[in-house]
This record gives sequence, C-alpha cells and structure tokens, in this order.
Amino acid sequence: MAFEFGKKQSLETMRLMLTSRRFEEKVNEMFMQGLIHGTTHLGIGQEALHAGVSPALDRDDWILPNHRGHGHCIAKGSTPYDIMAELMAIREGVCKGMGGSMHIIDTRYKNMGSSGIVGSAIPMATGMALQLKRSGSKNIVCTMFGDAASNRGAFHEALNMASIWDVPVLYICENNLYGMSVPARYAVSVEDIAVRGTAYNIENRVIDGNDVELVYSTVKELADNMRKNPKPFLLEVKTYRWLGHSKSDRREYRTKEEEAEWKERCPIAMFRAKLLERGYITEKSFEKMKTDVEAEIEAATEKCRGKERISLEEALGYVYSSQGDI
Amino acid sequence: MAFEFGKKQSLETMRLMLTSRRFEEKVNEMFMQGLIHGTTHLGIGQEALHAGVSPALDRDDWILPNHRGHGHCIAKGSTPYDIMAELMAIREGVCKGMGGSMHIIDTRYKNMGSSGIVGSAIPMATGMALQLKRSGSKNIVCTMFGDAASNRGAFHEALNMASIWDVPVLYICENNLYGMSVPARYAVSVEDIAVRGTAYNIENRVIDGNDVELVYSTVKELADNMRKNPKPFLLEVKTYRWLGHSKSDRREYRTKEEEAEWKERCPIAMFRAKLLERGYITEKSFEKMKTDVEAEIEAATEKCRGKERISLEEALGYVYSSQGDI
Amino acid sequence: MAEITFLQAVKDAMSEEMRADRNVVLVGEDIGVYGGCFGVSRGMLDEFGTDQMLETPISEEGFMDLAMGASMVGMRPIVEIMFGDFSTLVSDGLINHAAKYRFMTGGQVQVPLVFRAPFGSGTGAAAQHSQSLESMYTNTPGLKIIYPATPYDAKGLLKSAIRDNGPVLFFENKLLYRTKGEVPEAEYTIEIGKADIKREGTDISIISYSRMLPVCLEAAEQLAEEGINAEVVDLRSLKPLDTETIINSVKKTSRAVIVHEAPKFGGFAGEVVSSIMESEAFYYLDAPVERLGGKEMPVPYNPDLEKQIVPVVDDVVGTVRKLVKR
Amino acid sequence: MAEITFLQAVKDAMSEEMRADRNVVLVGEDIGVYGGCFGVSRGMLDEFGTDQMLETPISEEGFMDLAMGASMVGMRPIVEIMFGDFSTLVSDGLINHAAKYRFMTGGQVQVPLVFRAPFGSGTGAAAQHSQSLESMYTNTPGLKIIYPATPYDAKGLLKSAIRDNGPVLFFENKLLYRTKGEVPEAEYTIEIGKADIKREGTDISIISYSRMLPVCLEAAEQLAEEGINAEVVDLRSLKPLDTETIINSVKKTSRAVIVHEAPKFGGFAGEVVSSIMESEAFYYLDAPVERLGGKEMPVPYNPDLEKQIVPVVDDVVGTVRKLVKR
Ligand SMILES: Cc1ncc(C[n+]2csc(CCOP(=O)(O)OP(=O)(O)O)c2C)c(N)n1
Ligand SMILES: Cc1ncc(C[n+]2csc(CCOP(=O)(O)OP(=O)(O)O)c2C)c(N)n1
Ligand SMILES: [Mg+2]
Ligand SMILES: [Mg+2]
Repeated sequence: MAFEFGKKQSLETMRLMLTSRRFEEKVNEMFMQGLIHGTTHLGIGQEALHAGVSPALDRDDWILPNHRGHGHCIAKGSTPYDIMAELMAIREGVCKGMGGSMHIIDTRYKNMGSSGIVGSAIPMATGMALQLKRSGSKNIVCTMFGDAASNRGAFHEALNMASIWDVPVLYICENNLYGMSVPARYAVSVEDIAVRGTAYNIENRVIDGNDVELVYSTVKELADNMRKNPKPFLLEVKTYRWLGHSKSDRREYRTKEEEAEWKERCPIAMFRAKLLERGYITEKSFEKMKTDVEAEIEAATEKCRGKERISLEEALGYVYSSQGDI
Repeated sequence: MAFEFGKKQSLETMRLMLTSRRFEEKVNEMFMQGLIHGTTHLGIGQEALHAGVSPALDRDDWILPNHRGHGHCIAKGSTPYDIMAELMAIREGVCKGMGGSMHIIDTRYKNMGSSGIVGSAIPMATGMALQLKRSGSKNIVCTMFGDAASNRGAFHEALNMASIWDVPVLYICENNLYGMSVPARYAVSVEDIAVRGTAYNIENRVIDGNDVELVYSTVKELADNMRKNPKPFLLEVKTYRWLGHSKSDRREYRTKEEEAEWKERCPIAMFRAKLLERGYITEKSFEKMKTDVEAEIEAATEKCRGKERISLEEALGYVYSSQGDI
Repeated sequence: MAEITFLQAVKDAMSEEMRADRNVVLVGEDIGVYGGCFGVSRGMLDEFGTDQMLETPISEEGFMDLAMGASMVGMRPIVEIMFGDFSTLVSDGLINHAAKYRFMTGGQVQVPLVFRAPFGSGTGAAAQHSQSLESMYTNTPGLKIIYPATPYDAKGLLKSAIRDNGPVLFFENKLLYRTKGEVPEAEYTIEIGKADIKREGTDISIISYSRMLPVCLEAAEQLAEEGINAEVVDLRSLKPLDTETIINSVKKTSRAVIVHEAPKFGGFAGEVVSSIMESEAFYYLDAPVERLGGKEMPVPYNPDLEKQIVPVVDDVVGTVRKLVKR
Repeated sequence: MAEITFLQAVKDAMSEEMRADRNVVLVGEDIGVYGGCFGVSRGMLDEFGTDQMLETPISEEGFMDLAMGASMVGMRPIVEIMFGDFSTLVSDGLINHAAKYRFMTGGQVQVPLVFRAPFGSGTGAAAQHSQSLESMYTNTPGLKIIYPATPYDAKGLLKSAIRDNGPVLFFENKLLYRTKGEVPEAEYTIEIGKADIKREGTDISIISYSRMLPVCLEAAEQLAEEGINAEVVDLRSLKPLDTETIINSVKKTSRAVIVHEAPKFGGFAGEVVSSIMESEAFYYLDAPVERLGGKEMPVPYNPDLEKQIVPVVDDVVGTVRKLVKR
C-alpha cells in the first residue's frame, strides 16, 4: 500500500509546502510593487516537488534545481531570508546579491543552483556526481529540469555519459506541460519524457508530481538504491505551474479551463485533505500554520530593509580566482 | 524472400563497390607517397553502404555523408576525377580545391557533403528536408553519420525537431563499431543506436550494413514511404572500417582477430560470391571489371597532373556572399 | 514620416520581407502565440502562420544548424535567439558553418541567413542574460555584423540583412526596444557597412554603436554647453567596418574616443583604434585615441553595480574634456 | 637542461601535476589508448589509468560542462578539445559558466579548470580544423588565456594553469608540437600574465605569440643583417596582458608591429595597439603601430593558398623596414 508520512513528518512537510507557496506569493507581490527588479520564475503549484525531493535526500547530497527553484532551495536548507535577501540584491543574499532569482546557489546546504542556460546544469550535475563517486563519497547529485530542457543537446550528452560511467545522478524532469509558452505536447516528441532514458539505457519512471508522499517515497527509494549501486536514473514528475512563466506572461497559450483543472489538483489542498482525514491537522491548526508561515515570510522580507549591498571593489574581487587551497 | 538485384543492376552495383574500394586504395597510396596533403578518412569495408544507399534514392534526393564519404559521393554522381581533383586541391575539384577530403560537396548531384564538425550535418540535413517539404518537393534528404556522432547533442536536437515537424529525412547511422579509437560499446550507452529513435517517437531499424542488396532494398522502401508519408526514420547499419580512422592510426585499440573476422565479411566478396552463384559474373569477367576500374582510377589520377589551382584573389571572392538572385 | 519604436521597426522590417517572399521564415523560441520574449513578433503568427513562423524547441544549436541547412536550399531564415548570451550555443553554426560554407564549397552554395538577438545589460537579468558578445564574431571572415541604434537604421539595415545572400548578425539592444524615432512609410533599405554621423562636430569624434549612441549624443549636448563641439559617429555595422567615415571624421576633429558596452579589454574598440592608427588620420591626432568600455566583470544582479559597469554620460563627458584639454 | 619537444613539455607538465594530485584529471576524446589526436597523452593511460584519464564520447559541450561541474567539487580537470575550432561547442561552458560561476555565486565556488586545444593552420586540415579563435574569449572577464611559443614556456605556464583556481585557456599551436627547446629537469612554474622578451633590441618592438614567435625571431635575424636591431616580445599570456613589458619595450624602441595568425580584422592585435595608444608609450612613437594578421578568409584546403594567408618572415621584415625608414 501507498507510503504515508507519520504525523511529525506530515506537519514538517506541510509547513514546507506552505512556506514555498507563501514565499512565491510574496515574491510575486513584491515584483508587482516594483520592490524586486529583474525577472523571476515562480513555482506555485509545484510544491509537492519542493517538499518531496530534498527532504528525501541526505544532508550532503547535492541538488541543482532549475530557474523555477526557490522552493527547492528552501527545502534544501536556505531560509526564506537567505533567498529574499538575494532577490533584494543585498550582501546577506546567498550569492551576495550577485546572482539573483535565477541563480540561488547555497553551497552550505549543497545546493549548486540553476544555470540561466536552460539544461546546462544537467551535465554540470553529472560531473559533480562523477567527482563525488571517484572521491569515494556515498552522496549523490539530484538535478531538476523542465520538460523543455529535455530538448537541449546538453541533456543527451550528459545522460549518455552518466550511463557509460555509472554516475550516481538522479535526473528529475519536472514536466509542467510548458516551456515558457510552448506546450510539451508540441515541442517534445514523446508523451512521456521518461522514455528518453531508454536511449541511454537509463532506468526511468513517471509519477504524479503533485502527490508529495509519492514524490518523497520515490526519491528516497531511488536515492538509496543509487548509493548502493551507483548509476543514473531518470524520473519524470508530472505537474503544473499555476502562474505565468515569468512576470509579464499573459498565458494566452493555455486555457483557463486547463488552469482550473490543475488547481483542482493543488498539491497542498490534496495533502491537506489527507492530513485532516488522518487527524494530523485540524482546520484550525492548519490556519495557524499558514499564519505562522506568513509571519515568517513577512519577517524575512522586513529583515531585508535598509541592508547594505556590496561595493564595486568587492565585486571585482570575485571576477578572477583566488589562489591557495580550496 | 530476400530482395535480389537483376543482372544489369548487379553489375552496376558491383562496379560501384569496386570503384569505391579502388578509389580509397589509391587515395591511401597517394597519401603514403605524400602526393595528397592534409588528412583523409577511408571507407574501405563500407562499400555496401556506398552502393546501397544513393542508388536507392531519386536523382534529386539530397545526401549528406560524413567525413568518411568518398564512396557515397561517387555513388551519388561525382566522378572519381571530380573528387581526386579536390584532394589534389586543383580548380577542377568539386570545391575548387578549397574543401578537401572532409568536405566533398557536389551540388550538381544533390550532395551537400559532410561537416568537419562531427554530427553537425544532422541538423543541417533536417533543415534541408524541412525546406524541401515546405516548398512542395517530393524529394527527401538522407544523411549518414557514425556511431560516435550519435552522442552529439546536435543529433538529439535534430531528431526531436524532425519528429515534431514530420520532416522527410532518413538518418542512417553507419555503426562501424568505433569513433576514431573509441569503441561504440564503451562510448555509446546502448547496444543498438537505432533504439535512440524511440526517444523521439521516430521509427527505426537495424540491418547488416555489409549486405548491399539489403541496404539497397531497405533504403528504397524507406525513401518511398517517406515520399508518401513525410516523416523521419532512423536506420542503423552495422559495418566496419578496415583501415585506421585516418592516416597515422596504429589501430592499437582493436585486435587483429576482430579485423580478420570483419574482412571475412567483406561486402564485395560476399556480393561477388552471390553473383558467381547466380551466374551474373565469372571469375574472369570479375577480374576484367576490376582492371577496368583500376584503369579508370589511374586515368582520373593522371588527369590531375599539372592542373592549375585557384588564386588568392579568386578565393577572396568566395568569402562573402554574392548578391542578386540565387 | 511616422514615429515608431525600435521594436516596431524590427517587426516591420521582418513583416515586409516575409510578405514579399514566402521563403523568409522567422525561426525561434516562443515567437508565435507569445510573440517573442520581448514582444517583437507579437501578432505575426496571425498574419504569417506556422509556415513562415517556425516555433522551435529549446535547441539553439540544432535550430541554428537546421536553419543554416535550409538556407542552402531556398529558405531565407531569420533566426531569433532569445538572448544574445545564448549565441554561445549557436557559435558553431555561425562560425564553423554559416560563415564558411560558401568558401569551403568553392562558391557552390550561399547561406542567406540572419541571426537576430536582443542583448545588453540594464534589466537586472544578471550575468548570463546581459552580455554584449560581438567580439565572439568580429574576427570571423564571412560574417557581417550590425548593431543599429535607431528605429530608422534598424528597419533599413534589417531589410538589407534579410536580402543579403550571406550570413548577417543583427544585435538589438534591449534598452532600445521602447525608444522611438522617425521612420518613413515608403520602402527603403540601408547599405550594410556604412557608418552614419549622427551629430556633426569639429573638436572630437565620439565613435559608438547601439545603446551607447544615445549616451554619446547626450554627452555631446552637455559638452556643447561647455563650448566643446563633438562629432558623434554611429558605426551601425561593425563588419564590414566603415573605416573611411571614421578616418575622415578623425582627420577633421584630430581627437577620438570609442565607446561600447562590452568590456573594454578585448572589445571591438581595439579594431577601431587600430583602423585610425593605420590610416593617415594617425598623423592628425592631437591626443591619443581613448576607449570607454564595460568594466572587467560579468554583469552583476545587484542593480547599483549593474549601473556602474557600463559607460555613462559623465564618463564620456569626462574623457572628452580630458582629451580636448590636451 | 634537456632538449625536449613542445609536445613533450605539455605532456610532462600534465604528468607531473597529475602525479602530485589525483584530482588533476585529463578529460577528452581519444586521449587513452590512442594517446590523443596529436599524441600528446601517449602512454599516460598506463601511468594514470582511467581514474585520471577520462576518455569521453564526442560530446564537447557536455563534457566541458561536466568537467566544469566536477571542478566545483574537487576535481581539477584539464579538458582537451581535439581541435581549437571545436571550442565553439564549448564556448557556452567557458563563457557563460566557467568564467562566471565564482562571480555569480558571490565567491562560493571556484572553477579550477584548464581548457587545452591544438590550433592553427598549416596542416592542410582546411576551414573547420585550422582556426585561431582567441578573439572568441579575450573579451570575457573571468578567463585567463595562454598562448605559449616554446617548450620551456609551455611547461611552466601549463603547470601554473593547472594550479590556478580559476578557468584557464591554453592554446597549443600544432606546428610547434615538434619544435624543441631547453627545459630544466628541476621543477619550475611561470607566472601567468608575464610577457617575455625573446630578443633584445633597440629599433622596433615586434610583438607576437605562439607560432608567430619563431617567424618574428627569424625576421629579426634577417633584419639584423641590415643593421636593424629588433626587439621581439613574446606575450605568452593574452589575458591578463603584460602591458608593462609592452609599454617599456615600445618606449625604448619607439616603433612596434604586432603579429598574429588569426585574421587581422577583429584580431587580438587591436588590444595591444590600444594598450600602447593609451599609455605614455604613445608619445614615444616615431611611426604608427602596425598589425600583421591572417587574411580575411577561412583557411583554404589548397596548400598554395594556405601558405599565403598567414604572416611569413618576409611580411614581418618588409613591414619593419617600412616602419624603421619612417
Ligand atoms: C538555452 C536557453 N534557451 C532559452 C532560454 C529562455 N528560457 C528560460 S526558461 C525557458 C523555458 C524552460 O522551460 P522548462 O525547461 O520546461 O522549465 P519550466 O520553466 O517549465 O520550469 C526558456 C525558453 C534559456 N534561459 N536558456
Ligand atoms: C565535434 C567533433 N569532435 C571531434 C572531431 C574529431 N573526429 C573526427 S571523426 C571522429 C570520429 C567519428 O566517429 P564516427 O562518428 O563513428 O564516424 P566514423 O569515423 O567511424 O565513420 C572524431 C572524434 C570532430 N571532427 N568533430
Ligand atoms: Mg516546463
Ligand atoms: Mg564509427
């Protein structure tokens, strides 16, 4: 029978999902108010992945989410403040304000972040896993990328190498049906991207990406196998992003009906129903958790106010390598 | 029952195979004697492909062989002289001596040649076929590439696009077991490269690339279907190159035994045996054909002597586009 | 004359040429329903349909090579790369293929292909979405390179680029998209390779292109108030470079400064400096020619720093003052 | 001191560093049994095994990104690209990733990666296997670029490159591989970014690098017979550029010519010219600084033309005579 979280983990997981959701809502508001510049890609609707993947990994396993990765970064250990500070481009941001939304990298928590070049983190992740393996580590690398990224040549080259060298890397394709405005059913020549694994002799599977317990138990199973028997795996998770691709997306390429259907399958609502049923939460305790999370995000945002940004001189210090042992 | 050539076609096919074989032997000799500079990649052992592919296509179908393509170029229409002249870098060469062995392009015979960037002709061929289709032509494009080329990202990106746009392009993967010194069994993560078609929903098949009648009949069948119902196909042909990858290859990466086994499966010898059995040739008529071919190649080579090369001024005229209709 | 935006000018140029010739095809990501990442092709899908609007998967290398192949058999593709930064992914198609095929084939083929891409910093898009990469291409024989600064120039030059029978790179600065300028209703084109004097002057030649032009023009206005009469030369095309106009301007003013957004070290200004040094203009110089370029660092997300890394009006004014004092 | 070839020097540098640190790994195509396309790594597989010799599929983009990823977690990869021309395929890894990650992450990671590639014309390999592509990279902040001309410099600089904690590009001219020079048995390194005066002189500074250095030295000998005493400056590193040595030399000689193999237009000489122009050396000039570079064309297969497109001794001699007469 299907895997179920116990009470403690259920609450932690729910809180993580709510944190991811609220964080993105807040970022969205701040963009609308012009408080954050540049652009961002929000993961609302994909919280089951955020709460299902990183928690299923070891603390020292690495992740490389894609550009829609705030939730994954929080799940791996960065605080909402760490990330909000980066979006606000202040010194206390994870990348000292030099990276921005697309590049939330936090090596303290073994998060190598995303590349702004869609798909290029796939070979990078593969190389990291290869080095972990040759250095005798039992840790693995998990990289998430979208349906559209699977059309990049980098995907092909990386998966082939991972296969011939038995690299312990877990490829998670977050198939949210669109790459920007382009439907996967148009741009991706196969129905299930997971089958692309067969082109490299890589085991693969498709699962519902909105069922957090399924995502968690699957990732845990795969990661544990991979530690014992190092080789790559391609996991496709079907999900949906509720908002536009980035700010300034009118979403003319999809129907309101489709959006409504998927909102019916809200990962948080579905999990909430289960927890109510299992008696792990009550309407009241859930609302309480939501307000706590909101308060936490507000506090994190507040904390960014009036914080300093790094200087040109300091920035210049990061252009070239520093010498000595690393 | 298996397809068989009639007498006339049998003789033409045999002559083509012998011409390809002899041409390569001659080029090899000339390299050894320092009469040709640069480098070259010889197709000895792969003659069943040369004589089986282009003759099965329409005159106006395009081909793009890879760097090991002299035999294909002859089969598509260029004379041994046209190509030898190119290798000798004289004006009368197919590319006026500007391209060399790796770039035998002869648009008179709808041969767009190979790119020196392994695998990059795959998307080029796909684009050509797409344009033929949208311009209402019934012609298709056939591109040949090696086992190692199937590891290039360009392969992945091209096949995905060919699939979603129903592009009439026939991809022929000439799996000769090695990419330079690297065995396909090491570098290619699948046993049969044809299965990579499933990653793009592209039909595929594996055949013996040393059986000229099988190659011919298969290509004919696929090309004819493609005309009626435009969509890509991935055909893998298993074969072997007898000589080194290029000049200066000591072939330390494979055994003499393996080479001997494959020479046992010489496409010319196997076809010769059939024709003797069918009474289409006699030992004597076969020897006669061989000496005729040798004489033809010698004549072609002789003809190159003392021919002029183009000047720097003329070459400068090809750097930028010429205007007016094309 | 109507006032239109730079963005509209680019769109009009493409639309007019696509109307006139069905073989002119726009190729790129999210160009259809979405109308392009920056909205350049908004509405064009309705007029031209999928036959002339080829919406691609995220396969930059692949669709560049695909378009290049198609261009050799009748298509006249306009390949839109979403961000100039991603031109790294198509540099092989441009440098090793598009730029060389006419030459390598001894003139058998032409490659009437236009590469278009938005580029530049100032939008908070950070290091991988903000570069000015002209120097990757200016040293490649066979390529023409255009950097327009006004709607009038953008339209006239893009039309010439589309009609050119060779590969042309056309870079559009993001910050110019919304700027307006007069453009005649009547059909016109501008010859590639001709600079334009955007402001006549006698005391110094400020030589620039693209987004830095308005900066230089504003600087010239401020300098005029101090009695310094600067001439502002808009290169418009980097390759071929209009050395005649540069030289004549410098002979007249006997001073020059070159301004671009790309980092100063290794930037295109070096070519302009050398063209002056190698001409008789050298003997007219009353002061050394100076270069103003971007700082030696990737583009930071931090908006305070992002503003500081490209030349601004004060930098130009200061440099000119210093040179004229000499 | 022993006399060894340039090729041996490169091999010794790699072997010594690989012996000293197991995390130094050679990554590339046909580097194992085959010993590398040019034989640089012949025999190294026996000593270092597959753990430090990572033989890759033909997946340049993929294995560059893979190595870049590995370098952030402990590997110190030396990525060999078979021909410098193929660096187009890894330009994304170098320009958008390796050069930027330390900066983008606010100093969280370093990218101790060496890119090595043979380059240049003169071998009859034609347009796609003969280029000198430094200008693709010299405008990229974050990269260091080395073009050694002698075995001594090659060994000392490559060792420094391998020990550098940032990305370093190391270009090896094919025609230099067999040249010999004195190299001490004792361990030594050469600081990146320091030019070397290979011949002292007083009348003119001939500034060059890599394969053009011996050409310039020979020219200097011929000029000496005419009583012209030329100083020959070997840049060795293009980035960082040793402007101090350049400036001091030009102040001494008051004349300069820069010589490289890459096409003149848009070539690196422009940066050197500008560095002189912007320094006090400008006021010492008795003649304009000249550039000698390759002709404005792809490298032709035709060997007569191939010889004519790069600067030769007579070109240098002629230019110097002209400048000194002034
Ligand atoms: C190589 C490259 N091409 C295009 C882009 C622009 N872009 C950024 S995200 C994106 C869509 C990616 O879709 P997908 O991989 O499915 O991820 P999702 O956004 O759906 O999570 C595009 C086209 C880019 N950043 N990099
Ligand atoms: C992108 C690229 N990488 C490497 C090379 C060098 N190279 C030329 S041919 C070749 C092997 C190709 O093997 P395969 O595709 O199997 O074709 P085959 O030579 O066996 O016919 C290599 C590595 C190249 N020309 N282009
Ligand atoms: Mg998606
Ligand atoms: Mg092969």
